[in-house]
Amino acid sequence: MARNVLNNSMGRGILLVAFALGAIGSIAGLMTSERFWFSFLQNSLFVLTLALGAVLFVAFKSVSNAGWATALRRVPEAMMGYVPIGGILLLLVFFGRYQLYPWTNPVPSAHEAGLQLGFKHAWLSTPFFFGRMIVFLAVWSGLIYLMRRASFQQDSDGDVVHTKRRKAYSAIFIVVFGVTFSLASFDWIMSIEPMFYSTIFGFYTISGTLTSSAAAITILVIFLKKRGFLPAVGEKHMHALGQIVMGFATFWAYMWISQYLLIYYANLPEETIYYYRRTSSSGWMAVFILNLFLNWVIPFVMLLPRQVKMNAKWMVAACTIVLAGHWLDLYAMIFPAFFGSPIIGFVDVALTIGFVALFLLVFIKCIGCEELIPRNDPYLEESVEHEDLELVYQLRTETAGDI
Amino acid sequence: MSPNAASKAGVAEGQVVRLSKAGVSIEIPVLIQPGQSDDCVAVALGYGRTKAGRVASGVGANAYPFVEFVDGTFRYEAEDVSIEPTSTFVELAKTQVHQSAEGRPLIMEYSLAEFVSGHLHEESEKQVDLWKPHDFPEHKWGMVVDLNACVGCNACVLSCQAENNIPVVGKDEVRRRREMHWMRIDRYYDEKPDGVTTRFQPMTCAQCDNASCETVCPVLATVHSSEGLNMQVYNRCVGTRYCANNCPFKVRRFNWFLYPHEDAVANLALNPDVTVRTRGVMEKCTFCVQRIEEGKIHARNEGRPIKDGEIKTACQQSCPANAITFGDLKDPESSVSKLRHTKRNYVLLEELNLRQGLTYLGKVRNDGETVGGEPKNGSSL
Amino acid sequence: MAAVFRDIETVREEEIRLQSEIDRITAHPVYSPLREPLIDESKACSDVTNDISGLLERPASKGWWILFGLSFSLLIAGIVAAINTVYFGIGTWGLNKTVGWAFGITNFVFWIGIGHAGTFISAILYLFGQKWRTSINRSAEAMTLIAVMCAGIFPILHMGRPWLFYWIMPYPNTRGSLWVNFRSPLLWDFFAISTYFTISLVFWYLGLVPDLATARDRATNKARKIFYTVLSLGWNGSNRTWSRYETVYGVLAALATPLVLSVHSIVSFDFATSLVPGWHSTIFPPYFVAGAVFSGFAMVTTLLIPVRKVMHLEGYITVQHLDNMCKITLLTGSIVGLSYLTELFIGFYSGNPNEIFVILNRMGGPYAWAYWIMFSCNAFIPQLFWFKAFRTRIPLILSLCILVNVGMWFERFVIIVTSLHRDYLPSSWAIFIPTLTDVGLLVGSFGLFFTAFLIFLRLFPVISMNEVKGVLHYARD
Amino acid sequence: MRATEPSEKTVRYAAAFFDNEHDLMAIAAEARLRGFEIQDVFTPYPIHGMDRAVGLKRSRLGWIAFVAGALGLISAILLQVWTSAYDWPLNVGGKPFNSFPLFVPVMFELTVLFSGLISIGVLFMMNRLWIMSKKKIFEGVTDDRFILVLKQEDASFDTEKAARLFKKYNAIKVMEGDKFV
Amino acid sequence: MSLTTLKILMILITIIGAFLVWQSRTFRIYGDQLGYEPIQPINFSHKLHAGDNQISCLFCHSSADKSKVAGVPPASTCMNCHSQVLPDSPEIQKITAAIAENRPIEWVKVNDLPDLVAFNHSRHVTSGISCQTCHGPVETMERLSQQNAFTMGDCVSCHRTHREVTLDEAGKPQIAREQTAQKLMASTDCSVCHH
Repeated sequence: MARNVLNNSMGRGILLVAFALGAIGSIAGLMTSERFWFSFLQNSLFVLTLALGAVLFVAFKSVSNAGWATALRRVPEAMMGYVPIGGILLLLVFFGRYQLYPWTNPVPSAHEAGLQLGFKHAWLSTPFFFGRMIVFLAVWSGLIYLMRRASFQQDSDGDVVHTKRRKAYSAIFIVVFGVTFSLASFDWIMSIEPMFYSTIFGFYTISGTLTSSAAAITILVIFLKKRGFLPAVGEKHMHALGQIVMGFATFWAYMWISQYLLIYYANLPEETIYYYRRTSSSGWMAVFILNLFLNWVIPFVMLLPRQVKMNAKWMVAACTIVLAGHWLDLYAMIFPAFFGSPIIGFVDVALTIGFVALFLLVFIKCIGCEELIPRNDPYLEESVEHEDLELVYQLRTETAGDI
Repeated sequence: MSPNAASKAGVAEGQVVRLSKAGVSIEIPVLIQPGQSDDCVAVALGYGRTKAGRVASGVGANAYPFVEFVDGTFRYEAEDVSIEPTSTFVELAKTQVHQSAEGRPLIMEYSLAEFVSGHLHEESEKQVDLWKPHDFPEHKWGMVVDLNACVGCNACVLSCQAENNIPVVGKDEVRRRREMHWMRIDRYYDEKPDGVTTRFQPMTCAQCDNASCETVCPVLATVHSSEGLNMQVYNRCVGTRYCANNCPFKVRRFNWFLYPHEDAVANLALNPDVTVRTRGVMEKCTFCVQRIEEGKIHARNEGRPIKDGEIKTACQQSCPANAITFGDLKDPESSVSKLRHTKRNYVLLEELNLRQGLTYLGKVRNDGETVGGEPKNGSSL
Repeated sequence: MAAVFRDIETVREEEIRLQSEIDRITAHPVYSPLREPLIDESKACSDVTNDISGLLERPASKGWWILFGLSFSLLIAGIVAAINTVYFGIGTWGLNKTVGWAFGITNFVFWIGIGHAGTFISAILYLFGQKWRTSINRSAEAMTLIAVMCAGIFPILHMGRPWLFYWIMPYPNTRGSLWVNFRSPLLWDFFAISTYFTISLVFWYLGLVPDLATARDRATNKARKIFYTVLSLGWNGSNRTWSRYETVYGVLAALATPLVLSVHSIVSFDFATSLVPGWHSTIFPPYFVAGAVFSGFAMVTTLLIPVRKVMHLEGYITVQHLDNMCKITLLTGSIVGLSYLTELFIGFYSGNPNEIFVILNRMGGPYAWAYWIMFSCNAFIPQLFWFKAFRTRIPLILSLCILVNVGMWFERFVIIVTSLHRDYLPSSWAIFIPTLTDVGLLVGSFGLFFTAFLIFLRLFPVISMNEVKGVLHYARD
Repeated sequence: MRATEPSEKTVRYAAAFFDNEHDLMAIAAEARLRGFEIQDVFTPYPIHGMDRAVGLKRSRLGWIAFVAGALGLISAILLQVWTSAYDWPLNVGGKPFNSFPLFVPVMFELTVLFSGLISIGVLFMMNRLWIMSKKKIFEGVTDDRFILVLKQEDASFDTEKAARLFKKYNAIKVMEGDKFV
Repeated sequence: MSLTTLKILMILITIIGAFLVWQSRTFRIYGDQLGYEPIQPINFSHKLHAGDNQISCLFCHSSADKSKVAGVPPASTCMNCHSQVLPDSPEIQKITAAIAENRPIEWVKVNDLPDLVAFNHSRHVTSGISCQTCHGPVETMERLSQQNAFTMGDCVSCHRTHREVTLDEAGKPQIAREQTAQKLMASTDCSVCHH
């Protein structure tokens, strides 16, 4: 019962063209641009983190018994579907490892002589690195599969046990994700500059992930609501989503200032070099400041008034800014290691369009396959407004009545 | 007593042993000293006095009975002395309890061949700050200690103590690791296949430009002067000890108790140019800022620039080997500037980017090589 | 006639419209059937008043006096130690030139950490709409205030010249206005802790005002009447007041949430900004916050288990409440565990010999015992809360929470002492041995904590009556 | 300021006591829709949706808190930058005089402090909550009584209609009074 | 609170405030010795000597331009003149007696700085700062009194306003300029006074 949430075939066509553009751009970039693999890593992480953040969103909702988000839960659940595909794409960086990761060079320069020290040398070895990567992605995909299955089965049989199972899977996912994503962010991003280390790096990346995926969820919810899907989503949900985006953006700012302030303060060369590369040239300095503004200052100030959170247009604007901020954040984490000034070329644009299009295509596919409202979820009534209660009761299957 | 001798005699550090020879015997605790000959026990003379006033009466044991007058001369060696461990232990008051450098590159040493070849250590990388460093308009005081010249005699430590009114805190406080010397000589024993190498390094406040102690003081009691000095203002200090924690060289000293006493006669011995510190405040080497100020005033009153070498710190003045050089780094002609540009110059813990005013000239060792000289292994302490 | 009918018709339509409008306005929220009642279902509003206000009106029990006597004697020990410190100097502590901070700052960070649970419960759980907070927030907030007071004593006492502590405040002065160093984490501490204390105090007091009014209206004794009349500020339960009150409560919750994060982050900056290996670690801010909430929740649980037993509050603080608190302890404990692992991992990953040395020294150096107490109590013990049996059996909860508290004290001890005692230059390595004064101050801070908490139990309603009444209607729907 | 608060006037009132929030909410909504002027309602705990029932607008205290916070932030920036970089700049550990990132903690703390204290101060002032307050306190309102107070100022107040309404929602007690402070 | 209470409170606050302002010199910070005017063992008049008779300060306080301390003149300095001038005055007799008994005259120190401050007279005198800048109009005082609170702020504000470093083309500070007495290089480094 696949449903086309775009309501017409135009949209899908545009997305396909965009994806094709991205693919062509990639091939062109691969042949011409030294920036290709950096851009590839950045953009594939950009969309992958949106999907992973959606998993965390659902997992947090499950473990905290938060009823309010039940009506829109299918949106992050559909976003989760991108993780296996995005994971496979990410693994392609194997072919770009020599450009991306200096530690893959068999003969390290004098500067990187420190890598010869035991543990780091063993940890950053190509087979172990990509082996880990495969394991992480596989474990995440497996848990996502279980969470999604438990969710969809409830639609048909209405059994409460699925809620409990989801809760268990979510708890496991949060723990597993906490450990693996920290390591993954050290691996995938931090090891681009192998001499730099910062213990907060994992938490920092997670905070950016949470913020941007909450923004993406908001945008997609508004989009679907506009098209008449998600009838039970109301002002209450918009307000809550606005608060979440604002809260996570502030959490990101907290992580950002924690890392920057401590490195600025202690002034240890191993660490300062990271920010030196990001602030010493005027171009990167602009990116550095813009990053803070896009990720926190602008969305925070914009979303402060209550009315804005319930206004679809403003919310979309604020969330788009957050997404742009997350993109820029990853850009500023990945590129300055090797590029003296920030340039955004054809490759970057093509890859961004391509990846976003792919993400949306997968999302549309996923969301079209299932019910848009988890009709038998025992928390559904809590989620909707008084006016929508009748609607919810109509959706319920008979078996779901008695719990 | 050497470690081998101690294990042979079955004694541990701090254990009191009875040394006896033909009717004379003394009881003194053991101090294990690597590098000491295995068959020899050294006892310091001059202790165990009975009429030496409050400070020295009854301290230690008198070893003079072992000295014999033979052939018209005093013989300070005694043979056939028996060592008999007792069950008493005392905690020795030592200013340094860990004797190994743990393999850390704190004291640079080069072989003669390396020195001759001129390739000593890696040129340090240019280190970056996230801000523009402050400039020093007039002077920038600096010190270079030549580890090659230093013989570890502790004259600098004592002259510093005298110059800067540093209290003598006594055995108990030293046991609690609270000695107050602003300057100290770090001494490391490193076991090597061919014996023990003793290395020492005079250590005092390095007057870092990026001083980690300064930024953490909540009350601005320690800030940087326009002449590159790390100033400590005793009367502003409230004694959080945060600076001492954050000092990688651990050169800051804290007045745990009210050490100076109201003693009208003893206080006449104090240097009037240096404030006597009360309890609860931090203190540390100032590069003898009272002498710098005096020198500056002297020169300015006469309307002339300060001459290189005109201002001498107390430690520099008393160093018998001229190991310590002090001067203005702003002046490219000063001897300290010149030494800074020699190959042997290195910065301790350079990886912390502290930009110290105190640097060292690495030691050139000539042992195990055929190029003349005799192998060194003993300690001069 | 027709007009009359039309009027009746209009009136009826009007009535129907009116009724539906009233229904719309008065619709109350629906709760999922999975939600269990928070409070004993048999309780009505007046029961809440009688149960909780009644506690204050009866004379103190014998048990209370015994506990008070015990805590007060601990407090006396602490006062003696404090006098000793101020009179003779910091030399009475076991510190030395290498280890400049030990017990004093450990206690400070420990108590500040304990002080995080209260505001976490009242602010963060409020924002997340967690209604179960209502039974525990009052005592948790009181605990916060008391813990912050206990903590605040140590930074002052640990100064060499505590009588000059006011120098860390920026005020114009006769020294050519020598200000303070706004770059110093200790100064941030001053701002953070005083702000935290102030905001927690007004937050706690704001929540207390309606309950004080209840106590006022029930008071028969003249002294009590005056006491509660003055404190309750003429509260009369007007909706206009409630409406603004709720707005301000929300604002304070929204402010207190980042404040909770900031306070322990700033405390962590004391260490993380420095360049002492083992102190300088960028993960410290979130890690300290998680640790603070972790220890705070363990302490709240430790306090509430006897309180609910002795004061017969099982109907209000149910096993479900304890279960929830255990879950938060588990979550924050896992974050702490993750941070330990991250520190270990990055320590080795960094390849920095000093970092690696610190880790090895913690695991196998002279204070290894403290490290392993810390690691087992904070990283392993809370993992037992995965099992429902450990979250619902009260003796188990109590013992695990006490262990967590022990572990968290040792965490701060390990961070402070093991990092300092062996840092860059081996020549300065030293060992810290606590003195009787150190122990006296530690014990005394516990004495102050329990004494003040026991006094709180006698003076103020231990459970927020107005908020509990607000969640009772679950039971009645 | 004292005169502007409506509850401050001397008015004749009718008060009805209820024993649960649902009746109170419903009668408040109905009374308002039927044209009664509601003086205020009194409850032992805050009731979600009561503002909507009695037709009270959202409080603007949130904005006051925001402005107060901004004030705190600005004063923190001015205090720190002025004292550290202008009034008496000192070289502290080589860091710039204006080490802005390091001023963030105090900026945050003062923002929160100002915002919290000022908004709570304004709350106490607006509601005239203070030590010497002499407000009318209905019996049982701090225990388990829910009270609706209607104004009967003008002639349009229909006593009978009000009595019917009170009865419909099972009022426990009805009382009238002259003065309302 | 009634309006009356409020009024009373306001009036009280005003009165107390006014009193504090009026009596502000009564409430001084610890160590503020401004106006200290002790009775000296000899009734020496600076007004007579430095004012009416125009004797230069450095005539008696002869080390002020050479040393850290300005110095109290020895009794023999007095006798340079007073062996001829008014030798029989009872005050001068006290000096004569002190010289005869070989004991110093126990002057009471008026302008005193705490030991934690190092002040060098010669530096200030040499750079042309008049004695009156710190000591006030000594030449008008019958009995010497402290005319400056000598707080750190007093020193610092002067050091700051006279902080002019002149650099030559090469960027080196021009030390010679100091002697014009207008351009001082007054440092505000803590260690200039505190060491």
